[in-house]
Amino acid sequence: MNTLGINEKKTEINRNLQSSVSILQPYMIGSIPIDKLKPKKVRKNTELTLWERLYIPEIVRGMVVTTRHFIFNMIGFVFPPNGKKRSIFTVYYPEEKLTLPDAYRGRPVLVMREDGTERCVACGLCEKICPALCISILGGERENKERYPTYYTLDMSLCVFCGFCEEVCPKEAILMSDEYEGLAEYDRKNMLYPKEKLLVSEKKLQKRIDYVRKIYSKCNY
Amino acid sequence: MELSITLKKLKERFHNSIIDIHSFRGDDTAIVKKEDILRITKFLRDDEELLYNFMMDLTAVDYLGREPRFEVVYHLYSLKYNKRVRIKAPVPEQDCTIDSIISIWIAADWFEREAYDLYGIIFKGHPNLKRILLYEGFKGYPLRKDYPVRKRQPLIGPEN
Amino acid sequence: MSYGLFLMSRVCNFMSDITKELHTEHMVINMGPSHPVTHGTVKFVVTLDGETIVNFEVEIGYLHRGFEKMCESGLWEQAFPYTDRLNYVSSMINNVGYALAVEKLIGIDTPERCKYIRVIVSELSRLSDHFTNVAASGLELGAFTAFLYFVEARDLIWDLLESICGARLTSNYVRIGGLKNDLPEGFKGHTARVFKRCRELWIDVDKLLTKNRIFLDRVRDVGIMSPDDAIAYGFTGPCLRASGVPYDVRKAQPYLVYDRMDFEIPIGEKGDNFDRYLVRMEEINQSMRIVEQALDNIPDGPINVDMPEYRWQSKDDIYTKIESVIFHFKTVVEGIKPPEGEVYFAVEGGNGELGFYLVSNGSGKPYKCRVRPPCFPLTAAMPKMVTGSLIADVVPTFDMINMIGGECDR
Amino acid sequence: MIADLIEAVAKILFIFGVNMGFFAPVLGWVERKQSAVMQDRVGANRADIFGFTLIGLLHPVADTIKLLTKEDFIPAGANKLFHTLAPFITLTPALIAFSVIPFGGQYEIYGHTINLVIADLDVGILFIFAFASLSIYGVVLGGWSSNNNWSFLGAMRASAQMLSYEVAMGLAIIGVIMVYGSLRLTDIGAMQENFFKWGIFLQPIGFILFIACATAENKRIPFDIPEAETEIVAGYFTEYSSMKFIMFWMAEFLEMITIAGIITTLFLGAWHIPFISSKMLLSLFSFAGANGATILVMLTNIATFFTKIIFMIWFQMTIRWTLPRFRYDQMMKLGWKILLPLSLINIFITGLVLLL
Repeated sequence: MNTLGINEKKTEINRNLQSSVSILQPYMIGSIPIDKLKPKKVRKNTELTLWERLYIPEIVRGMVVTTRHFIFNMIGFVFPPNGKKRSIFTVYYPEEKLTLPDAYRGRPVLVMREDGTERCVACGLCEKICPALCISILGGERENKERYPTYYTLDMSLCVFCGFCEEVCPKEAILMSDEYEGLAEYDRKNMLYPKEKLLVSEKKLQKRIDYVRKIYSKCNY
Repeated sequence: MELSITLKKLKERFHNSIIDIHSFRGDDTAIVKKEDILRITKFLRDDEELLYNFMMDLTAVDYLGREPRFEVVYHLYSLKYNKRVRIKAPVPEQDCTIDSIISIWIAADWFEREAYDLYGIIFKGHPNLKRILLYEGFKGYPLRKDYPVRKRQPLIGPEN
Repeated sequence: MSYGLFLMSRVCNFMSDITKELHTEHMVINMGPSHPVTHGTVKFVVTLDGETIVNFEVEIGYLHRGFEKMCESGLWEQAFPYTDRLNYVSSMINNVGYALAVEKLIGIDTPERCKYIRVIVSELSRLSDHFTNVAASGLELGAFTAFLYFVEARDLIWDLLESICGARLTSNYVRIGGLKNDLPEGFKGHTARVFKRCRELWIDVDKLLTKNRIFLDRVRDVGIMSPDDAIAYGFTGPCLRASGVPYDVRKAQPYLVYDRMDFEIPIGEKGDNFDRYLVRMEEINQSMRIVEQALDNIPDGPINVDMPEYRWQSKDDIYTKIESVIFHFKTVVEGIKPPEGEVYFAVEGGNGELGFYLVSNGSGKPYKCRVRPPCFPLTAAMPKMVTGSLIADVVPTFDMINMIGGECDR
Repeated sequence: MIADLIEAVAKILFIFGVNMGFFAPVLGWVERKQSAVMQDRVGANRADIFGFTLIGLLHPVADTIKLLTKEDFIPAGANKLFHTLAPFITLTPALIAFSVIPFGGQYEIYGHTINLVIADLDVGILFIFAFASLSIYGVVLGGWSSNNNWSFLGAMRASAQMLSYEVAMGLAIIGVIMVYGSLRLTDIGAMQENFFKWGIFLQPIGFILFIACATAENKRIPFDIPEAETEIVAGYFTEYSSMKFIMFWMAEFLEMITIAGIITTLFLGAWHIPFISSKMLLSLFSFAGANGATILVMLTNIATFFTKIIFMIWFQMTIRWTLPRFRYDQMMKLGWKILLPLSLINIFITGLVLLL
């Protein structure tokens, strides 16, 4: 009790590192020296200073901040800065859209070759790795002995957009597209996406295919 | 293998209560008898060379098919010596109780309630041992290995 | 003189009679689970005497999803999306913590570049966590503008995270033995731009709140925890540091490359809400410093371990080599198989020590995947902090604890 | 006689129209837009008619339609009569108080004297205070009759807050009354023709005190304790919906206008333009003939008055969006221990200066 009181006084007098060591002594981590631990006192005062006691100056200072924002934003609305529509960063969503980063993970889609068939060979890896258990596949065989999914359903009401299916797929057959619209439905039955709804042509997905090749390429291992 | 100071001291002091010690991947672990858990934790907290003042975590593990079936796991941390230790106390299924350590670390309050809630282990001496994450009226203990993943609970609520 | 005393005593008697005869009763109110202050779903059963809190009970569990049971029923890798949803404001830290715990269980080390990137994403997540917390506490005290300034900053940070991993909240970025992908091109410049704006906003919020008497009155000397109490209650993170205990997992048991970074641990003095606010504000600065240092020093090289049995192989190999494909199928279907054993690994999360306690029985699924939620003991100490104060004090105290439903209830 | 009647009806319609038809809805828009721009946002801009959004101006209309079509909900166990009565009691005083605030001076047009105030009472200020204190009943009744703990807490807070701030508010104005020596608002307005005789220069402390107390009376941040949504949900109007909710909401805006009006009249030179006296204006507009010039001056004065009101509203909004809110006990401390003594000191100093 007594020692604590002394320590408090000390810290009031000088707030260098040394004094903070003394007050912290019982709570120091033993094996770490103080110059490595680098504690930093953030509390300047335990009592209100006179400046803080007066309400008005700080209120005025706060109002200056908000008024500055107000004026700059008003100017930004009327005279937009170069290359932007307005100085604030809000995007008027349905009319304008964000430029999505390359990494963006939208709804999973199946890649369709140019002849209209899917790349998928129904190996079932995506079905296995999916943490939400939203993919179900039934494999079949074409006349040319090529395996393909006769039945590929993705339950969008379960999908968590984790991207594992894309990561494990050995054929680049399932990809996370950049589509994020129109996924909400009033009926859960509509959210069971059959194969036809999932297929997207190769050309549209070329960018994503390149990106996936890049990020999972050998140089990263 | 060189024993750390915590395990050495524990072994010296409580050689009758210690069932096993090991330090897998550098985590000091002591498996102790559940009857002595209060004495051991008190010693760990108060001993000058140990001072495990933090109770970081308390949980239980269900080893279904092994005897004793449950293990209550305590993770302690010593601020002064910057060390961690894990204390495990096996609890058999027939006598699914262990002493509450709430008198030693108040932090154990909710953790013990949680372990009771999810594993059904009764902490003797806990002042307010009731379900915490689940609701009153939940049937069974969901983290036990014999609780099916897809099990459904009966609907509860006020009856009209 | 004596008559005056007599009068005084009569008046006093009369007053005490009044207070005796006044019919007062305690009022029990339910704050939550859908009350504006309980942003993470939680319920307080508050007994009030007028406006003073007589009894305070916390009920959690409204967001309980069975995290552990889900993890136990999936593969080791499949736990990553679940960890995203623990502390959903700083999901990357959970990813990193889980990956590090599994790596400790397996006993592997990741490449340098991977470690640096993990530090960067952890600190960015911490930034988003602290921004949200400080902002929300301002909002709930009525300072709506400060809230939106920091939400803007947080949104910019989320833009950064999105450009790394492709999602703002559900990151799912870190993998066992590596990362999903490398940093995007031009990331350093993007970060510098974002941090410039964040610092401007930080200064604005600082001006709006830190010295404002109204704000000070609300947070000073409210929800005090002495260091000993804080330790006994199992506080970690900013709340513990606000009490004056310089415990930070990043310094105490440095993981990744935190021992090479130069940063300070802000500590408070009294352990009240104002200290917690100040500590968080300072940690925002320190985190930005760490990110900048890490971006300056980041080495080139691979980001994944070249161990097919733990980290899925590169697509180049899978497309070209039949053995790789077969092995890939094996690891994906059976999952990686860490050796039998158990580990506890702690990282510094947004709210404190985020520990993962993993038990493996040598199979592809975790036998137990326990997470030590940092805000669980913090929430448990709520009754201690607010009993006896006014009902309005629940607001800043609960905000500064930063209870995140997803993490507390799992 | 008929001319007087027409004049009175015209004035009432004008004030009613401006307040209820223009300010109250537009303030909703201003509140949203101004806060948005201050906070780096866009604000409400989605309501449209045939694709025209008019920068969000249609939102008040949309709000009104939405709220009008909502269910008028009375909770179980509520006192129906008082529950219904409360919003009316709140709204009416807010509407009436403006009737004694002059929005222009006296003008001589075609031999008829026009006094631009609905009711030129010689106890104008007292009238305003009397009606302001009536609105407490609405709040308390609304909170009590809702049969809800939160509403009840809100009503308790509201009554305590409004009663204690009324004292300080009344005393804050005494200084102004002493300086101008009149309770009649038109007189006070007329006396502020000289820029340096504005109330804000003669009574700076009174000005600050009055703004603080008036904000508290209006229950806006930083004094929105009776409706602090993070503590007691929505305070006394938790259980109100539909049109009754609008009435509370409108009462708040109307009170804001009234406060702005009082501040303008007492402290900001009422309808006068700084450094330009009415004589200068008259000579400026002399090209329109004697009567035309007077009409132009009158219009200029009305415009000036409402410009000042708009500025004061902007000022109140800026305060509202900048500050956090007080705690209950701190607010009471502020009211009784700081504002009240300060206003007394202000009166004392004013008296001393006047005496010397």
